[in-house]
Amino acid sequence: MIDKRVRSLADAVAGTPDGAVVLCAGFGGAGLPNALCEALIEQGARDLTVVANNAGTGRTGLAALLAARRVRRIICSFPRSAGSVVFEELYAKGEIELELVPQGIISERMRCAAAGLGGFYSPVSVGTRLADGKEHREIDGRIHVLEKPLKGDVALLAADRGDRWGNLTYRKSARNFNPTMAMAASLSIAQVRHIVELGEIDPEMVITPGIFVDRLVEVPV
Amino acid sequence: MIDKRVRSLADAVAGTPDGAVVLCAGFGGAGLPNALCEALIEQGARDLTVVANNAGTGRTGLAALLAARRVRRIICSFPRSAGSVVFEELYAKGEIELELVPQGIISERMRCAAAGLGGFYSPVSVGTRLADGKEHREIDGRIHVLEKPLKGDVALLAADRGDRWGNLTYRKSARNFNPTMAMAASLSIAQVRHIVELGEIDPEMVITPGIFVDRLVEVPV
Amino acid sequence: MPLNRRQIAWRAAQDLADGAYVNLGIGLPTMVADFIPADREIVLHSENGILGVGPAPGDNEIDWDLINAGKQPITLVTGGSYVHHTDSFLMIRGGHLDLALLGAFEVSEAGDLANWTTDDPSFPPGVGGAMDLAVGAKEIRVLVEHTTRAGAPRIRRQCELPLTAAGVVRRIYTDLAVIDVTAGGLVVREIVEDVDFPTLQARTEAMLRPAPDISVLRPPAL
Amino acid sequence: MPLNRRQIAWRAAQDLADGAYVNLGIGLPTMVADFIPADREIVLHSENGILGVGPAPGDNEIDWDLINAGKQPITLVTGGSYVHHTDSFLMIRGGHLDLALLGAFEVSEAGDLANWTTDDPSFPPGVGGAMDLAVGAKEIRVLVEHTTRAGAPRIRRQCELPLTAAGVVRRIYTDLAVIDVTAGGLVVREIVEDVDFPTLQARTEAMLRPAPDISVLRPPAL
Repeated sequence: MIDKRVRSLADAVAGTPDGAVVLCAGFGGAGLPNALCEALIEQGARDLTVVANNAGTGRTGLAALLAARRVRRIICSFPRSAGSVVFEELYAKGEIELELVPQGIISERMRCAAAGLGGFYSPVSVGTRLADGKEHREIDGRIHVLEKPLKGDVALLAADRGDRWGNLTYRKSARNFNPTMAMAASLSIAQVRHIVELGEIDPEMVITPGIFVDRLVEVPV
Repeated sequence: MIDKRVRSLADAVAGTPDGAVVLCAGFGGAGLPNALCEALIEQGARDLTVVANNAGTGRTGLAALLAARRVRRIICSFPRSAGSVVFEELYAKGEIELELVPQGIISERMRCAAAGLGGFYSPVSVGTRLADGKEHREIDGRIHVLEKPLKGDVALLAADRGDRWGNLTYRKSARNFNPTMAMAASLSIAQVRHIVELGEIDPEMVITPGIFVDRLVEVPV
Repeated sequence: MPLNRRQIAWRAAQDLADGAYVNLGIGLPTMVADFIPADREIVLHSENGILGVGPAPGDNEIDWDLINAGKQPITLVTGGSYVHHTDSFLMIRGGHLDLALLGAFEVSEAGDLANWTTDDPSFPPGVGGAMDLAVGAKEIRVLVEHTTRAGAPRIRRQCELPLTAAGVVRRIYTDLAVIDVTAGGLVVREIVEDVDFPTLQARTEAMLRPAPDISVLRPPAL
Repeated sequence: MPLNRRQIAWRAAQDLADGAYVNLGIGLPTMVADFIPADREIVLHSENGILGVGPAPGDNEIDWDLINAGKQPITLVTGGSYVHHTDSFLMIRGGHLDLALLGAFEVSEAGDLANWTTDDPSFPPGVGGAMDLAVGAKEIRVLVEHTTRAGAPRIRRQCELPLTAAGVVRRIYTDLAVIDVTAGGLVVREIVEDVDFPTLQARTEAMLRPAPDISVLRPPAL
């Protein structure tokens, strides 16, 4: 019997090792696994590398994890936003490393890892500082840079509905990075608003099939 | 006003040039754009390269297009199946070229084109005859081959429901190659069982967003 | 009189073709959504995974699961749909969008675009989707104030700031003019009523040339 | 007595772990679905875009939009889902499947697999998803008759036929034995009742070694 439901947030994030690469879903305020981020503080893993689009806002969720000094390095496209105060403080003091990656390349690199590929050639960032140090190659008359797969040890996800097999759905733009990050980590953990019976989700509407999900915990927010 | 509906199969395939690369969706008997393939015979384009998983069965659809001698070359993974008589005859007589590509690589190469990328490294086919002539490269201790994007001039699709914006849904395993091929061609044409009003398809259930579709025609089969 | 920001957005909106798929960048370009001519069906794309961005919701209709790239609540139009982020950028990078309207710090006469970092060391840089959009959309147009608050020109011979992409901008909408980037240099298509060409040139580092059919840019009061 | 094909499939099914995600290749492996032990929940993947393949439908329930990789009508189990083809192969290639059970023409003592072409010039070759599966699933096991109809061994020192992938097979289920591919060569885990080890070796080109705990393979009548 397949049952990926766990009873608590602590069970959900249990075993996250120090030094882990943590994929943290969400865009703006939508689809953020805030409860899981906060559970990770309690769990205690340190020296993390976080991959996320933004670098947290306010003092909750990812920002709380940053404030607890558990994150050595963040790979993201747009660290600043209204309320990214924790990140900005740490950055100004040189207490967090930032790797800036064009937004579409972050997700394409994660998909590349998810798909078992070794890398891809992309025209994005050619001629800019963000292409420095990357292998360049002309293909069909256009310059490309080689981008490498980006795999997570852990993915933290936020979904709307989920069942015991780990099938997930999202609401509206809260889908964002969740499906790709679910595929791209060794251990994918979802907080879901509603755990439903197996079969309640229409097979045509499953956005993340359970094969990509390892644990889910109900967090009705 | 966006209205991608056309009145007839002839209007749907109009303008397909000689020598076009035609992506032809379907797997086995599901999701096959048979009516569009047959309309292409009437339309008259010759010297086509067809990309498809199989090479047609019986005497209808893609097999009819082959029988009409409109296809110079077929790129596929599994040309033989029960009833692939037309292809087998042409192949035995040397009257059709076959480029055999591993099944997942066909669709990944089309996605690569759809995503605006220049190519990708894949471990599939390494050490086999199908890797002959491909660039090899070791990445993280594993040998990969470089695969190139595969773009269509035209895609022929079969969907279940569609609206005037070109949003499409599929039924069950008839989804197969349709969403990827829709993204990977300059001109994507769908035969759909039911044309519905804009808004009838739940936005969460749209599988192929209309941006990828250029024309659709109702074919209630 | 120079255009206000709403008027710049209005001017850019007038050029949108019926049926076009368009991405609006954060800031000034986002305002273009408010001025789309009523006779045209334009599909607005938001990088976080929305095709068919609609107007801002009423106060009672706000749904924080439905936001745009600027993280503001929006609505979805009839016919709109959701995709995941990687598919959203497949649309962007794969040439599926007809147009992206972007903001800029600087634009060069060659169409180089600088819009992602001012290199201020106290300020973490943020690139977002700018580089993906700049190389991926079929056409790039920029909305920008003609000069900085300090009066420095934003339309330059060469960009001083780090590039987002080279040679991609085709048209520039400013508070003073509409300018095309052509193989022969910058061509002024429209200029606001009370600014003459020498004045416009004086506020522009790059060399400008008037189009043979240059016209007056007269926005409505907005 | 050698196992019949249903018995080979039965034997392979006994090793499936509860909760495993498994792809069944065309032909003999497809039959494994009929023998999954009732106490285990196994999720069967079909390359055309199905996760959760169920049993064959009744005659009145056939839906030609729902077929497996072998193009036969199937059903979907509760909890199953559909994906498009590229995502289906992302699952395959990205190591998301625990196991693929494949057919073979030949397997070598190094675990090389040949299952896509016999090089018969009158016969167009077909690779399907074999190469993707062979390098992508976490583990590859093969179901194969021990010898060809003409009596030639299919388990070889080296494959004569063109390879599908090198060094990927970990276990071989035949009508005569269960054989593991190990760093130290081929190890026979189980052998059918009325065949002795020298006889098995005589029908195998590669060198075999009995496992210290070699046991008798006794399938039910099927």
